[in-house]
Amino acid sequence: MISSYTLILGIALLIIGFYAMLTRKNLIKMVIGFSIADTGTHIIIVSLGYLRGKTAPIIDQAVSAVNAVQKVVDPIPSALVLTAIVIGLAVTAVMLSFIVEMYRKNKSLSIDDYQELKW
Amino acid sequence: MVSPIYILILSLAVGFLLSILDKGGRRLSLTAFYGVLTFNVAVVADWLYRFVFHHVPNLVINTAGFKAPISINLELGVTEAFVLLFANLTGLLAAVYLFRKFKESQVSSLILYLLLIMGVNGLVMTRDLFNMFVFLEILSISTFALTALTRNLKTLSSGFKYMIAGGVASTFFLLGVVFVYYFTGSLNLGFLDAGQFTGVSLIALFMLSVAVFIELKPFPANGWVLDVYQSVDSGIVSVIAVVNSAAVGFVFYKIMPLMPQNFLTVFGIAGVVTFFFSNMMGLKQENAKRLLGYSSVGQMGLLMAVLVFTANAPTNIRYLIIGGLFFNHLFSKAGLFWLAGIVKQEKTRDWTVLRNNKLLLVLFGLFIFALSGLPPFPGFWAKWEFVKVLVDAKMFFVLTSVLVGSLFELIFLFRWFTITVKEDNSELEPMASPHGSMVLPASVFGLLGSVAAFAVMKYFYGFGWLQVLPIGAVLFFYLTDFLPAKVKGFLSLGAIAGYGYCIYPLIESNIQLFFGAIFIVGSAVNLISTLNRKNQSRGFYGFLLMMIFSFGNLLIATSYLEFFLSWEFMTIASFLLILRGRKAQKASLMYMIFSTAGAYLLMAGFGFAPAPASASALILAIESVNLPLISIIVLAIGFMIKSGSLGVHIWLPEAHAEAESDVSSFISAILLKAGVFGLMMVAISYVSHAPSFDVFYWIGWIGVLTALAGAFMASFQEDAKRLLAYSSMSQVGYIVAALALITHLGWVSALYLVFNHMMFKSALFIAVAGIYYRTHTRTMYKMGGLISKMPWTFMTVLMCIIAVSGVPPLSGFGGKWLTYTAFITKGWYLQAGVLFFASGVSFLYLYRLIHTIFLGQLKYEHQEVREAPVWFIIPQFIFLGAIMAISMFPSLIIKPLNVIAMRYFDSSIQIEGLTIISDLGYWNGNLIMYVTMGVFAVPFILLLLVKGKTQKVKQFNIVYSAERPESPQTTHVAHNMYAHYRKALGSWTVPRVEAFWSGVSEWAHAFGGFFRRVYTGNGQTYVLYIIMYIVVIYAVMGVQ
Amino acid sequence: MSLATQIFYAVISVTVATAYGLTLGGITRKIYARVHGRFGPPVWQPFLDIIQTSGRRVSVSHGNMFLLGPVFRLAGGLGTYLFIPVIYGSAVFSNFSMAGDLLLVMYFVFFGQLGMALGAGQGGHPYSPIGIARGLAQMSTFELPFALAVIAVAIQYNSLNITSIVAAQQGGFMNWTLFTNPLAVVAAMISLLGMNMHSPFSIVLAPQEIPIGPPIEMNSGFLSILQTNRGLFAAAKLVLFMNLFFGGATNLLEMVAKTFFIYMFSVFVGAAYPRFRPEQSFRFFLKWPTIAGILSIIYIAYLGGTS
Amino acid sequence: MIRNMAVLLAVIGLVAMFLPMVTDFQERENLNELAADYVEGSINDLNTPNVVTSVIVTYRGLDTLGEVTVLFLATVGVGLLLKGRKEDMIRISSSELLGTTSSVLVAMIMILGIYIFTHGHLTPGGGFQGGVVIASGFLLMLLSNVNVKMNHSIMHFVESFSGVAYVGIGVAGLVLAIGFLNPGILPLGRFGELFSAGAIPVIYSLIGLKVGSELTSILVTMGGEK
Repeated sequence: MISSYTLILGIALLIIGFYAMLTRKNLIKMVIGFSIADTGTHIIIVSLGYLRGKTAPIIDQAVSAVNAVQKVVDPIPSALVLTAIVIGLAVTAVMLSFIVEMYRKNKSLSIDDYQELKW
Repeated sequence: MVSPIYILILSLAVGFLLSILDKGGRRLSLTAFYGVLTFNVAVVADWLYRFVFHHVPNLVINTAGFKAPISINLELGVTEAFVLLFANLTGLLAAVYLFRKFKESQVSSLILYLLLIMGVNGLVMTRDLFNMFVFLEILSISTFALTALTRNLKTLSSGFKYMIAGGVASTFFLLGVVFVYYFTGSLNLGFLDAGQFTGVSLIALFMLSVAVFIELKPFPANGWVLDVYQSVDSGIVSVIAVVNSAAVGFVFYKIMPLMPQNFLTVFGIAGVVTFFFSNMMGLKQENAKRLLGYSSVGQMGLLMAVLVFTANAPTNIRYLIIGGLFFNHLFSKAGLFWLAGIVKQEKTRDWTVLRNNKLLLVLFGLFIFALSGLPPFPGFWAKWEFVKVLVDAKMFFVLTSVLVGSLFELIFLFRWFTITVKEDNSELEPMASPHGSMVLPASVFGLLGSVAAFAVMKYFYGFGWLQVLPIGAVLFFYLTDFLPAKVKGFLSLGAIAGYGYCIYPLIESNIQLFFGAIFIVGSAVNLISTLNRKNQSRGFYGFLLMMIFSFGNLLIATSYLEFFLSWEFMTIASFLLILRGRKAQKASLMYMIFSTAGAYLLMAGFGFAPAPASASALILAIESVNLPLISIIVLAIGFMIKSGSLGVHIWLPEAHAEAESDVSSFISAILLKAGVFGLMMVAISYVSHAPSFDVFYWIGWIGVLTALAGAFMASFQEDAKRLLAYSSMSQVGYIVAALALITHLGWVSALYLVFNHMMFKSALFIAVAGIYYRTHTRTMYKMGGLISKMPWTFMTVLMCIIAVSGVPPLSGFGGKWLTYTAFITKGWYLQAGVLFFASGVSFLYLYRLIHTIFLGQLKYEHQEVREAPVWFIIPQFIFLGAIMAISMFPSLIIKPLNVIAMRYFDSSIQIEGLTIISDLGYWNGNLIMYVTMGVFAVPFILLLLVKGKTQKVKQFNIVYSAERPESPQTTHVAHNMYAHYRKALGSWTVPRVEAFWSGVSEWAHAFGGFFRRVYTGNGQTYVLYIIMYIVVIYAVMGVQ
Repeated sequence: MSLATQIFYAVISVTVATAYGLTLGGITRKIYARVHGRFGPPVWQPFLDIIQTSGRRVSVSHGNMFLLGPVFRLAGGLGTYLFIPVIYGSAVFSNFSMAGDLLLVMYFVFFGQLGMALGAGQGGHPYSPIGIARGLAQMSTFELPFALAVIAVAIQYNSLNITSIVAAQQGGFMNWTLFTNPLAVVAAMISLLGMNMHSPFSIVLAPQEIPIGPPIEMNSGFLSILQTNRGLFAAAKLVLFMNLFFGGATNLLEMVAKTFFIYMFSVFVGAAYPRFRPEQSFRFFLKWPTIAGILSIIYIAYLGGTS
Repeated sequence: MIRNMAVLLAVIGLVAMFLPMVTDFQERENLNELAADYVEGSINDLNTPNVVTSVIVTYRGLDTLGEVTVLFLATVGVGLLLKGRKEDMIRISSSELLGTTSSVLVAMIMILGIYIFTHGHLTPGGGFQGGVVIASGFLLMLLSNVNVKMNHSIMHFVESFSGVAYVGIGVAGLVLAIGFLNPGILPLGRFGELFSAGAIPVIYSLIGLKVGSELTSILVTMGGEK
């Protein structure tokens, strides 16, 4: 049950993020939009890995090695989301450094001021 | 054999180490860098070799020691190896190209570049969806960062647009991957299949595929990539356009098996739409790199379409199509981007500086030709087979879009090419001599493209040396270009003789022999006139021989493909010959455009045609082929474009007029006959398998109207060569019309006209060439009175115009007699009436030709003009001799033609002695000749009696209202000679066809200009396009 | 028939035709004069002109083509005439019609015209090309209705052989093309007006009256050749028309009678109508006679004709 | 206006696209086959209590190597873009209190980071998490003390060394054990102990070092030179 809420949350974030990318003129805000969408994606991934009433896939006091398969949630989305987060971070970092350089060259943060190439 | 996993390992290790290595000097880091890139190429090449020649099974690499799906696995098969070899090779060469940049910039760029190539390798080999995402991101991030290798506002803003777009696409990809996992419980391609996707899970698959598709830059969601292509350093762009595209394209190929048919169809159509629109928009583009961008985007769209629509083709054909287009597009595109970096001129118009460097110019031409899908480059074969596949699958919408799109592409590419070769470049700074490292990669790719072309010809199709000979001729004369023109001319004559000797045994029938005489012997005689060329005349004889050999190869072609190959060789060679003319830029471009449109029609037409059953030459084998109606129509239009029929003739006067004088005669006298030859081929099939709709009835009308229109237009020309060109159009109209009769007498007359026209039109063009050589003008009213200066040339022109006009006793009358008799016998009365009219009109231009040049008042500036050089006179008199011979003894030619036509029809004429008898009348050319001589003799004797009393007077001694005329210019009535006729005919003389085509061109450009407005340059708008595109595609597919 | 006999017959035939043609020319001038209210020259004036011109002492030459112009002209007239069988069934007047059919005649007509045009062209006088340009342009337009009429005739008699065409019209005047295919005759007769260059289609000759025009530089002996040809060529054309449309002739008298009336037709039209400007005459030929020609073909070929 | 409509349409389209995902969504009850294999394999074959770690480091080790590479590329890319950038900004030295406290905190944060990545196979966490914690320590250092100067060479060395070592262990797996990145080159040890699970903790530690140094390097570059 909980995971369907988080799924809806994730999708909502995703769409909010895209909406921000489509409507905010400020470059940094666009990147923030991208980050929001990215975060939404991560939440979606985690939601998809959740199994009803189960726990983290780590063998400890709560989960014994013997019946671990019946006790834990899907470890794969957890692994995937880790990778996705790091990659999202990397992309964001590069985007931001582009913006820094663009600002240095053009002294503007509005996307509308960067359309000298067209047609 | 080294496992390809070491490509990843070594690249990573060296990539991580490079910044440390760099501390030991740039030389060290560069060595490691190039070492790894070379290593990659070597490993993949080794594997490809094993796959192809030793048929080793696909290599599967399980990482972490577990089998898939537990762990991620990589797979290397022949397709992967092919793509990777190409990608790695391009990567290496682009790195060589960037050598100087790499030497100077930070070590970071080396690392990024190396890992980019690593990412490509991983992306191609991996079988795991999420792993694909990771490699895709490696690829993307390194590319993003590399766009900033040259840091200016343009690259930065385009890089940012690129990243935002890429970010959206990869978000969707990621979502797709995890949803796929959620629904199927698997991430490995080996454990997924199309059956697992139903209902909601299709949405997951949709997100995955559409994300990859967005990365492949579909129209209109691709504005960002165009900006990148335009602004970023050429070396990097070549990698983005070639290596990245190849890898992402391959990802699409890998996930294709998962997609249901409706996905595939929509993607395929989206690809076609991209191809079409990109090329249309390219028409308006003037920035060279952006133009290449449009072309790249279009080609990727085509590649997608090909991937989708060839799914049912036989495997080897499918590989040829995909591989051919892939290789072709990528090697030429990389080469062109590299050249763009060397030329350093933004506007296509300024690429004229390339002329300073012959090697680069040749490479440029080679890449342009390859990109346009001309033979022998792989794109040609791919396009040929693709058209066939589309025809078989009845995908006519796709077929049309692909062909029209290709034509657009050809137009802008060749406009660029002709500008580069011809446009004035005196105002531009000459190009600095490029560093060797920048030239090397393009040269390697040029060579590689040629080798691939040869390999396809030799190993896939198994062509013999004769088919390759046209190319061989070009190469031979390229190498011996330092020789003087005369030596090369005689060499060429020898080569033609040798060629004739070689193909003679391959000739199986009279009809081939007849056209052989036209093509080979006619060419040889025409070639004599080129011996007048001075100096080296570089690059002339190679293309001339290429054209002549291609003519010959048309005769002996045994399959549609062979025929079409020779046809295209002929087009290329003739285009290049026309382009040599001083002001031939527009003319040659128009020629190329129309020829290619014709060629595409031929391609489609042959696609519709069932393969001939027998192994003999196509012209014979076609007898037993039942061509479907559509094929007949399309082929006929294609061939009629080449023979300059009304409506599609507008290339003809331009090309004839603007080509060098000694080339024009080839074009008119021989090249046009190739069109007739093709049309005849269609007609031969038609004879035995006539469809219900009488196509040739309408072709007949077109021919007749061509004859009339040509004659009209010829009458209003001031330029001697344009006049002759329109005359050729008119004459070929007669030929086409006669051919369309599909009767014995019709064909006899058509072939008779072919022969006759070849001779008199060659002689006339050579005569005009001689005049031009002496007077340096083609404008007729600027000449006059040259009879006294150039009596021999006058003689030729006189005889020829008698022969053209059909006045007895010369051979032209035979043509008229045969044609009218044939038309009336067939029952085409009104057509015959139109022909009569055309024949009447032809007197107008013929008289104008001879009068304004040779008669009337001699101009002061031509007082010192001498007779044309002997090299012009010899071929004229050879042709004249032949004309006299068949005038005197028409049965010399009528008898063999009768036999040729009897192969297809019962004979309709009897030949009794020297008289030829038809159902309607009779004709004794021999007796006519004697009577004419007789009646000529009587007044001639009278004249001699009178002549004793004649007194030779000076030029101006004329009865001029008792005054002396002031100057020859005002006395020579020549300019606008038939003004009254034009006035009388009024609207008939308006060049409507030209107006129509320029309208078409304007509309195409206007549409291109309209559609490219979608690319506003605003990164946010581009994101909107991408999301809208995804939504629309989603709706169109009706995913659920 | 031996070659010598044939040539002998041809000489007779040509002589008769020339004399006849010149007489017709004289008659024309007389009629024109009377229409204009003058007395006019005698009917034999053309003969006197030829004798007079050929007796002139000096003639100028502008070059070889100029000299050959009149030769071509006369050869054209001779040839045209000689390829037409003049009198049906007569050995003397069958000429060299075995060399070719109707198409040959139609095209040989151009031989002389072309040659003359070339000769005149070398004269270098500006009015020569003006006249020639008009002549060629007009020729191209009147050829169309004429060709249509010829095609109609060819369809009607299923032959292009003049002798067969004449043969098919024997047996009473109702068999003449004039009555079996009147539209074709209308087209052809209007063309004839153009061919003869009588008013209203005489703009071609207009420069000659000033006197300038194609033969302007041709005087003395050249003019005599041209004038001879004018007689012969007129006769040849008339005979051709007679053969095609008026049932031919079985004897000289019939020939003279028929051709006289054909000729008078154009003379009377010429006397009655004013002259057209060039573009008017071109348009005229491409309009009414052409329509008549097309209708005649439709009538013969598609509506079953007379049969 | 048109633009706003288009945005609206795009958003509605996206909602429509995701709607079936939500309405048809069902929480799964059991692990699928693949996940179950991982859980069992992690316990039985790899001796790794943290199943996510075994998936990250071993089963999907290639992804992780790629992930590290992506981060590395980001570092390099940011370096390429921003290197040598000089900003004219006013920098004020921190107070002594802030300086002293932050140094103490930084040391503790570092130790926490190291703990997290060395115990990645046993407890929640791992190389990435540990690396990020370490980087956050450096961030604190950068923020609190303007005069601190990072030694680029050491950072680069750590970055390169850990990366190469990671690849090297992978190759060792290929040569000595059964496949690239297989942790079987070291003994599996006893379940639940620090020195167990073969090379997994080693790899995770290297990742921790690499991530830490890379993130720090990004931060330093973005901070600009003084």
